[in-house]
Parts: sequence; structure tokens; C-alpha cells
Amino acid sequence: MTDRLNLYRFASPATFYPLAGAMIPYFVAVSVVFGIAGLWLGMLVAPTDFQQGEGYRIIFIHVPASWMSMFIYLIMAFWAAIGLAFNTRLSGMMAQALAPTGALMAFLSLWTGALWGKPMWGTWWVWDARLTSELILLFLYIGYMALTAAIDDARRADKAGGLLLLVGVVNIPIIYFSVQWWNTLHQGSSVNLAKSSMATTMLWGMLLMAMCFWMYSIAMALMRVRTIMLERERHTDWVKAELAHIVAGDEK
Amino acid sequence: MIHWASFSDFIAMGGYGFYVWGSFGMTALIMAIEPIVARRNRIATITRLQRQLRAETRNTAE
Amino acid sequence: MLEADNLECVRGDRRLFAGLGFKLDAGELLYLQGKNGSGKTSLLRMLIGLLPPEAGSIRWKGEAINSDEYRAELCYLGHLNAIKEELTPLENLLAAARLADEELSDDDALDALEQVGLAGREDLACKYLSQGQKRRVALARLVKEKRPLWILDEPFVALDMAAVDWLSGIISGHLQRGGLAVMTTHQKVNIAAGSVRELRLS
Amino acid sequence: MLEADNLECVRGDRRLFAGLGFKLDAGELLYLQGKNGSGKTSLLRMLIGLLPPEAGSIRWKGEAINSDEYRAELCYLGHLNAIKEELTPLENLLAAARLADEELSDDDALDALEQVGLAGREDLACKYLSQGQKRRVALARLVKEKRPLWILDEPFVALDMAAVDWLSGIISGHLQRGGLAVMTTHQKVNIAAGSVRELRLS
Amino acid sequence: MLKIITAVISRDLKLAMRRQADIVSALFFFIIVVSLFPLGIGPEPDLLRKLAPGVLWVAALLATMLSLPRLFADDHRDGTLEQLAIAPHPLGLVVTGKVIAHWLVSGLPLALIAPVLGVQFDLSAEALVAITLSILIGTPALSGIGAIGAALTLGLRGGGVLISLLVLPLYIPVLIFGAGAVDATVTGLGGEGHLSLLAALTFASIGFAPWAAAAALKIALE
Amino acid sequence: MLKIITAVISRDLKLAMRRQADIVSALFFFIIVVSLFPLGIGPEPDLLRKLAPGVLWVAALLATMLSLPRLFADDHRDGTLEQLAIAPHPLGLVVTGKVIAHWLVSGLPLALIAPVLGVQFDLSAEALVAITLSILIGTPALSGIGAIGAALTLGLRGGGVLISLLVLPLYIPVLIFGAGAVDATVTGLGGEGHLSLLAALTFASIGFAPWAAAAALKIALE
Ligand code: HEM
Ligand SMILES: Nc1ncnc2c1ncn2[C@@H]1O[C@H](COP(=O)(O)OP(=O)(O)OP(=O)(O)O)[C@@H](O)[C@H]1O
Ligand SMILES: Nc1ncnc2c1ncn2[C@@H]1O[C@H](COP(=O)(O)OP(=O)(O)OP(=O)(O)O)[C@@H](O)[C@H]1O
Ligand SMILES: [Mg+2]
Ligand SMILES: [Mg+2]
Repeated sequence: MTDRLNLYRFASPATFYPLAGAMIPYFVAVSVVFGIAGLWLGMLVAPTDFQQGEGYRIIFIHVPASWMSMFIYLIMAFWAAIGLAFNTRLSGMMAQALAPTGALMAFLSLWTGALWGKPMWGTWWVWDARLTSELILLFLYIGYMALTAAIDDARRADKAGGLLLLVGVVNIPIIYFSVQWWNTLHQGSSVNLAKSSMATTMLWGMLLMAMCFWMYSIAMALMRVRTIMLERERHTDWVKAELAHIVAGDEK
Repeated sequence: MIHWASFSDFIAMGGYGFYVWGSFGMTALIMAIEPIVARRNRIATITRLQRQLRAETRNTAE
Repeated sequence: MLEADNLECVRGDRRLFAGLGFKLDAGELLYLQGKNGSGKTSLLRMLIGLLPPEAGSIRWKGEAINSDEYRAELCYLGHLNAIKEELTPLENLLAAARLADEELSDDDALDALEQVGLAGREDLACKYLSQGQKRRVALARLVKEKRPLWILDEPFVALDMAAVDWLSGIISGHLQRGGLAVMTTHQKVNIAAGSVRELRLS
Repeated sequence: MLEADNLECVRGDRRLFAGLGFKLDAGELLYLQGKNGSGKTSLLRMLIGLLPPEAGSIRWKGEAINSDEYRAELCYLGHLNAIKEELTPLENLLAAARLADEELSDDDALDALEQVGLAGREDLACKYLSQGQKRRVALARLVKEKRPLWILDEPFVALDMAAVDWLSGIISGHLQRGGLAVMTTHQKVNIAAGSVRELRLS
Repeated sequence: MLKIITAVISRDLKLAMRRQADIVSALFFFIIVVSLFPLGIGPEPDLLRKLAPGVLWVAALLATMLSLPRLFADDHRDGTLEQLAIAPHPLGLVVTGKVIAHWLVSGLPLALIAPVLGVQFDLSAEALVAITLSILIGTPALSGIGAIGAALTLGLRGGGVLISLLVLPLYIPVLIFGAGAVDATVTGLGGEGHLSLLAALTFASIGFAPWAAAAALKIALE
Repeated sequence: MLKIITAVISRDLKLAMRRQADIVSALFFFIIVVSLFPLGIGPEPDLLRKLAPGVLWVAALLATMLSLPRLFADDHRDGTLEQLAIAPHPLGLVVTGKVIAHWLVSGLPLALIAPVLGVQFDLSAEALVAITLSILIGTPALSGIGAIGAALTLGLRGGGVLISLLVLPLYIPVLIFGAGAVDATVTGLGGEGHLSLLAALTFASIGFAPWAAAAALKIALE
């Protein structure tokens, strides 16, 4: 019973708002630390790849960005399910706060992949399974953002967007498997985790960078969700109180 | 322990400098711009809400 | 039969009303009043279950209104006519009845159209009708309507005086047969009802 | 000033009226009556030059009406509100004025909106307004309107009683300043005018 | 239950007949788009034969998509949708009916004309059979998924283009299996695998999509 | 005269901004359609390179066309068009303004994104320049011609599909010269000839189409 109450308490914007505000600096700090460590390992320490030369170092952002782009979509779908099932206000806000970061991650994955593809495959882009599904993922993000932006009423936007996320998430495995029939150029094998060719420094560099991206995404989402909360809850007393004492631009 | 012989080697990235730094550059750019945009958006929202709040209190006071 | 308790309505930033309640029994008419933008349409949409109230509850015969049973006893007529411009008045009436899962014979439909003064226009596509004639097609549904609860949003708009009188008579008849009605209008009309409750939103 | 001779209107198969004529001078109101579908809207659309009459002629100050001069002196308000749902009432008023090649200052526009009772809603997109409020935005154009000939198709629809009175006053004022107006409505309204001509279509 | 579905179907078909333009136009859009390609690309038969399945499928997809915005918009604008939403039966049934009617009007005719167009691209007889079959089996899924997009964007201005943004990514599996079936047949690998996957997609989306669309409609009507 | 045109443009642009979806969506429709083709056709780079001009141009054409039905429909439905038609200046000027606004919202962005999409098809740098230029020069003609189609089908249900039926045949010359310009550049024949023909088409249709459209609108309003 008390557990339930607690959950509800933190799911309420009034309590989540200051909590989020307090946590942002920690996530930023942790992200920076992981980032520096990852870059140091990956860019300075890790040895040259015997197949790809130094070009492989793109992996230290390509793979984290790709992972995060997929992961964030799943998290958004999770929030959408919660929101539609229990009608909680927070879930819609979280989904909306995550979307831009997710879209940027998908974009980064495409960008770095393209920059990697040119030297390795001799072309910026091929219509291969992985690449295509990543592109579709970007479209799904953009579709979600366009839909929620087009609906003015926040509650309706949340519900409609949530529905879209759930439908889209069903689509993701379908896309993933459907493109298995395709010839695929994007080989996970060139730097395979299982093979010994991947030095431990490389592996650690990649994992550290992934942690860095993860923490960064959380920090960004929290930042954005705080703004969304103020906007949405502007008629509640706690926002009025909050607005009365913060000075735009130099709040703590 | 450091893998590079010189700084210019590091920049050249064994001939892949354009691609590697292009990737890292774009990532750095985005990770720099995204928080700035989010923060500006926040400031704009707060000033707008404060203006609305002031207008409201003025109206009800009348 | 129809009870509302402590209803609250928020649209956009504005709280339109709060703590609103009423009770309506067989043969009674609830006449909603209020100036433009006071929330009459919003309240009606709550009553038909399309707009979830911010707070409060609505009950029909003691039960919550999100059931097929309630919807089977409800007849709603909104600002919009719900007629298809391409179909003729007759086809419109028949299609509306089928979609609402009601029985309506061709003869009954023709009879209803004659009553609303559309005799001779049964076979003209509705897009060629005038504003008031379109409204009459929508109203023709009420002629044979047996369901107990009628919810009417400004039914008199665009009607000429003869049609206003006719419609008042139809509503009176419904109430006398023990029906209930909730209605808004800005015009002055005479409806003979056992009891007329007025509710003013502001 | 405005003269119509021997007008004939045919819509689809039906001859709505024929041999219709009238003459309207400064300060006069022409009050078109007739039941639903009798051809009131059709006649008004002839007067604004959008529907060519089957026979007969319409003249303004002795000249045929298909000239830019006539259109510059004409203000028409139809069944539809001609407002954009995405724009705010203020933006709607300003855009309408610019497109009609008129001068309208922000202050004048705000003043007009206040007069129609939309103070405080100037910055809300029109799609969030109620039926009657949308109508009021359309009517706000009339507040600062200087053009001599007003043609109004059921302007009172969807308005509450206060707004009906206000609009009657506006029309009276226009007539007293020597304007002309042609109007249809099914509601009873009091308009003080030098002379009211009635024309009944049947 | 079946009564409601057939009532909806018969009304929608009657409306489509009344408008005439509807049926003919989706079809002609398909024909025109398919015919545009040779104009844009040039007349080499080998190239065209390779393109045919992709072009036909993309055109079918666009033709279906183009008619989506009007799936619910007319009913919404004139108030009929409100009436359907408060009728004493689940809205999902009504949507099922509308989806079926949409397919009959916009999907079925495409399948019937596809072989004729395929001939323009110099396709073999078995490729023609494959393309007809795949369009016949795949288009119901397009109508079903499309209904969700149409419902989500209902009442939003700019809906017509927004809808494609939402729906096209979801159409991609259908496109891949559909064009894949033809390709597999042509290259002699046998298209049965693709076709049965396509059928599975169709069944899933006809069964599931109307209910998602109905939920979206309820949201749009609030 | 210029005052009216700019008034119309600024109002339409404001509406487009307000709807947001508008601008972004036409663009993304273009992107998505271009990306669909490789999915339907398969990933061989050689094949794709040959297709690129045709696919990009057909997609640009469809993207422009998709936003046409709304060119006048919104103004018609809410009565604004009536008001514009009885305003004391020629309706053709108003239409000119609307055509320009339409191009700014739906044509210009396509030209800007085209090079990026071209890269997906592995095009050379000069082919990219040619494709951007040809789309930049050609799309105003699409908006102009489209306005006539939009005006002719105004108020007809099923307009969205009917419009493509009317407009696509008229778009074909633009398509041929547009894709031809790119082809000519790629094969080293020089695309200037095609481009100047395209420019001529554009001037003619921007000058002439608004007046034809205005006449059609008058008829639709009767
Ligand atoms: C635009 C082009 C590209 C896109 C969209 C893309 C997308 C992705 C995605 C989504 C993943 C995560 C998949 C997973 O973990 O299962 C990934 C991982 C990876 N990508 Fe790419 N990629 C692109 C180009 C490239 C290129 C050119 C290379 C190298 C030649 C490459 C090498 C890798 C490697 C090594 C992994 C890690 C695989 C693993 O975790 O097992 N990618 N990419
Ligand atoms: N395009 C058309 N084709 C055929 N008939 C038409 C057309 N337009 C209108 N009509 C017919 O003309 C008649 C008059 O229509 P009009 O809109 O002028 O009536 P009205 O007097 O304004 O009626 P109301 O009071 O209902 O607004 C109607 O009977 C209608 O059926
Ligand atoms: N989706 C919405 N978002 C924001 N505000 C809204 C929305 N819908 C309605 N409103 C506001 O709610 C108020 C009430 O609207 P409603 O349509 O219920 O009024 P009404 O009493 O029916 O008025 P009328 O007599 O003019 O029909 C209006 O002031 C309107 O601005
Ligand atoms: Mg109302
Ligand atoms: Mg009329």
C-alpha cells in the first residue's frame, strides 16, 4: 500500500519536477566522466584495427548512437503503454521529452554510418537491412513528433501519440525480420564482440561511450520534461509558486 | 600507453581524418546545440508563462 | 433517470463550469441556457459520453453512461446535421437508422420527410438543399424516434417559423409520452412539457 | 441606389422566383423573408454577383454590378463565417481587412473584438471558440465597416440574445448613417430604420 | 455484428458510386504513376523489367494512401462520425466495415488492372500472376494500417500529408514482402514464402487495426 | 497590385507556419517516397543510379500534387474564397499570391533537400547540382499548373484523387524536361537546353495559370 502511494507520489508532476531538477547535474557529470574516459580509451589508447585502420574509431559513437536510438524508442513505447493503461499525466510528458533526443540519436547513427560507409564500402549509403530499418526508425520519430505537434490539446496529443508509438513498436521487429531476407552489407562481423580481433580497450571504450550517451539522453529528457511540466501544469498552484520565484535564465 | 606518435598523426587518423572527425564533429555539435536549444526553449516558456500569470492576476484583481 | 453530479469542465485553459449537477425524470425537459461560449455544447458532449468530464459523474438509471445500453436509449442531434450531401433525404434517413441499429421502413421514412416539409424533394441529393432544408432532413429522424432520451444542440437554428412550431410540437409530444429531453437554444420557443427545468451556465 | 428588375432564379429543375424586382435607397433596409428553400440565399448571391441571374438585371447607382467599383462598396456576410480556424480572432480581422484592400489598425481591430464580447480571447485560435463566438468574430468586421451596402445572410444565427441586440444596433446605426442593407433572418428582431421594405419569396 | 458491418459497407459503397470519381480516380492514379516512370527513366526494356515489381508496388501503395484522408474526414465534418461513436455497438465494428469498403473501392481495382500494366513492362506470364496475387493479398493490409493513420490525423489541418508521414513507415513491410514475392517468382525462388507472410500481415492488420483506429477516433472526437 | 499579392502570401505563409505540419510534411513525403523505391526495387547501386533522376522527379511531382487539394479547399469551406471573389481586385492576383506561397512551402524545400537524397542513390556531384537546379526551376510550374486542377475540382467530393487525374498529364512535360536535364548532364550532353525549356514552362505557367484558375474558381462558386 505504501509502495503504491509512493509510486503515485513520484508519478505526480509536483514531486517529480524538483526531483528531476536535482538529478540533472548528476547525470550530466556522470555523462561527462564516462565520455572522457571513453574517448581517452577509444581515441588515444585503443590500437589500430587490422582490417579497417584508424577509420574504425567511428564505432565509438556509431554504435552507442545506434543503440540509444532503438532503446529510446522502446522506452517511449513503454511510457505510452503506461499512459494509455493508467492515464497518468507524467507518461505522456516523458514520451514527448524523449522524442527529440531519440530522433537525434537516429540521425547521428545515420550520419556516422554514412561517414563510415564511404571509406569502408566505397559509398555513403546502401539499401541494406540495418541501414533501412534505422532510417525507418528516424521516420517513426519524426512522425511521432509531427503528430503530437499538430494536436494542440496536450492530453489528446499524448493519447494519439501513445497509440502511434505502440503501433510503431509492433512494426520494429517486423521490419527487423523482414529485412533479414535481404542481402546485407552491414556486417557486425568486421568488429565482432565475440572475436578476439576486438581489443578489450576497444570494447571498453565503446561501452563507456554507450554509458555516456545513455546518461546524456536521460539528462536531456529530464531537462525537457521540466519545461513541458511547467507548460502543461501552468494552472496548478505549484507551478504558479514556482513561476513566482524563478527568474528566467538564471534559475539554479 | 598512448597509441599515437604525434599530434598530427592523431589528426590524420591514418588517412581517415575526414570521416572520423566528421563523425565526432557532428556528434559534438549536436550534443552542444541540443542542450542550448532546450535551455532557450525553457527560458522562453518561463517568460511567457510568467507574463500570462501576471496578466491573469491583473485581470482578476480588476 | 438522468443524473449528473458535481460535473467540472475544462477546455483549454478555461474552467467553464464546476460543481454542476442536475436530475431529470421521465417527461421532463432540461433547458440549458447561457451565452455564447458558456459551455452548453461541452456539457451536451459530456452527456453523450464523447467528452470525459474533468471531475464528477453522470448516471442513467443509476448506472454509469459508458455502456451500450445507455447509447441504445440515447438520441443526439448536434450543431452538425450528420447528413451526407451526396445521398438523398430518403437514403440519408434509412442509412442513419441502419447504422444506429434501428428498424425503419421506407414508408415510415417517407412519412417523416413529408412531415418535415420535404415532400417532393425525397430524391434530390442533399447538397442541393438550402440551409434550412438540410436541417430539416436531420430533424426528420425525430419523427419516428422511440428512444427515451433526446439531446438536442440548438435544434431550431436555420429553421423558418413554421418549422420551429412543428419541432416544438414534436418535442412536446415526446415529453408527453414520458420521454426526457435536454436542449439548448438561443431562440424563444414554446414547449408544452410536464416540467421544464432551466439550467443557466455562466 | 440598388435596383433589381425582373429577376428570375432557376436552381436545378426548379424556378424559385421570376419577375422579382425592388429598389433600395440610402438608409433603407430590405428584409427578405420566405420559408426554408424559398431562394433567399440564391437571391443574395445574385446581388453580390456570384450567381448570374437566369433573366433580369441588377444595377447599383445605375450601373451593372460586375465592376470593381461595386465590389468596393459591398460588404457580404454569408452562411459561412469566412474565418480561419488556425488564426486568432485578431489575426483574422486584420487579414480579412488586408485582403479586402481596406485599412484597419490594430487598435481598431482590438476595439471591434471588444465590442463583440471577445475581449480576452483575441489570442486564442478560432478553432477553440464556440459556435456563437465564431459567428461573433465574423460579425466584428461590421463594427468598423464604412462601405455603404451590407448584404447579410442570416446574421443572427447562433447568437445569444445579448449579441442579437447588439447586432441590431449596429445595423440600425449603419442605416442611420445612410447605408443600405439587405438581410434575411428567421428570427424576430427590432431594427430601427428609416424605412424597412419587406420582400417575401414563396 | 455482421449486420452493422454490412450496413457500413453498403452505405460507403453507395457513396462511392454516387461520387463516381472515387473508384475511377484511385485506379487512374495508379495507372498514371506507373506510366510516368518509363517517361522519367527511359525506355530500355531490361531496366524496366527489373523495375516493374517495385514501381507497381510503390504506385499501389501511393494510390491507396491518397484516398486515406477521406476515409473518416467526410463523416467527421458532417457529424456522422459523432453519431456512429454514440451508436449502441462498438466503434471497431464500424471501422472494420469502413476498411473493407475502402479496400473494395481502392485496393481490389488495382489488383485487377495490375496485370495489364505489367504487360507494359514486358513481364512474363508467371510474374504477372505473382504481381496480381501479391497486390490482391497485400492491399487489405494497406487499408487496415491506413485506417489507423487516418484516424490519428483526423481533424488536424495538414492531415493529408501528415498521414503519409505516419503511414508510410508502417507500409514498408508490406512493400518489401509484396515486391519480394514478385522478385522471388521471377528469379525462380518461388514466392510462396513471401505471399504467406503477406497474408499473415493482412490478417493481423485487418483484425487489429480497426480497434486501434477506433481508439484514435474516440480521441479525435473528444 | 503587389500589395494584394504580398497580403495573400503573408497570410498563407502564416497559416502554414501555424499548422507546422504543412511544410515539414510535404518535405518528408518527398523523402519517404524517394526512399521507398530502393526498398521495392532492391539495393543494386548501378540500377539505382540510373533510376535516380526519374524517381526524384516523380516524387517531387507527387509531393507537390498531394498538397494541391488544400490550396483552395480550406478557403472554400470556411467562406473566405467567397469573400476574396467579391473583393474589389481581380481574383487572378489573389491566386498568383496563393501559387507563390504554395511553391515557397512545398516546392522550394524539395529543391533544398534533393541533393541529400541524391547521395542515397550514389549520384555524382554534377548530377546533384543538375537535379537541384532542375527541381528549383521546375517546381513553380508544378504549383501553377496544379492551381488550375485544384480550382477545377474544388467542391467536388473525391477531389483529392480527381485532381491527380487532371493534373498529372499536364505535369508530364515538366517531368520529361526535368529528368531529362539531369540525364543529359550525367551523360555529358549538357543540361542547359532542357533547363531553359523548363524555365520557359515555369514562366508561362506562373503568368497564365492563375488567371485560368481564377476563372475556374468563379465557376465553382456559382
Ligand atoms: C548509414 C549507415 C549505417 C547505419 C544506419 C548503421 C546502423 C547501425 C545500427 C542500427 C547498429 C546497431 C545494431 C545492433 O547493435 O544490432 C549498428 C551497429 C554497428 N555498425 Fe552500423 N550502420 C551504418 C553504417 C555502418 C558502417 C559503414 C559500418 C562499418 C563498416 C558499420 C559498422 C557497425 C558495427 C561494427 C556495429 C556494431 C555491431 C554489433 O554491435 O555487433 N555501420 N549500425
Ligand atoms: N446548386 C443547386 N442545384 C439545384 N438546386 C439548388 C441548388 N442550390 C440551391 N438549390 C435549391 O434552391 C432552393 C433555394 O435555396 P436557397 O439556399 O436559396 O434557400 P434559402 O431561401 O436561403 O433557404 P434557407 O432559409 O433554408 O437558408 C432550395 O430548394 C434548393 O433545393
Ligand atoms: N478544444 C478546445 N480547446 C480550448 N477551448 C475550447 C475547446 N473547445 C471549446 N473551447 C472553449 O470552450 C468554451 C465553450 O464552448 P462551447 O462550444 O461548449 O460553448 P456553447 O455554450 O455551446 O456556445 P454557443 O452558444 O456559442 O454554441 C468556449 O469559450 C470555447 O472557446
Ligand atoms: Mg454550442
Ligand atoms: Mg439560406
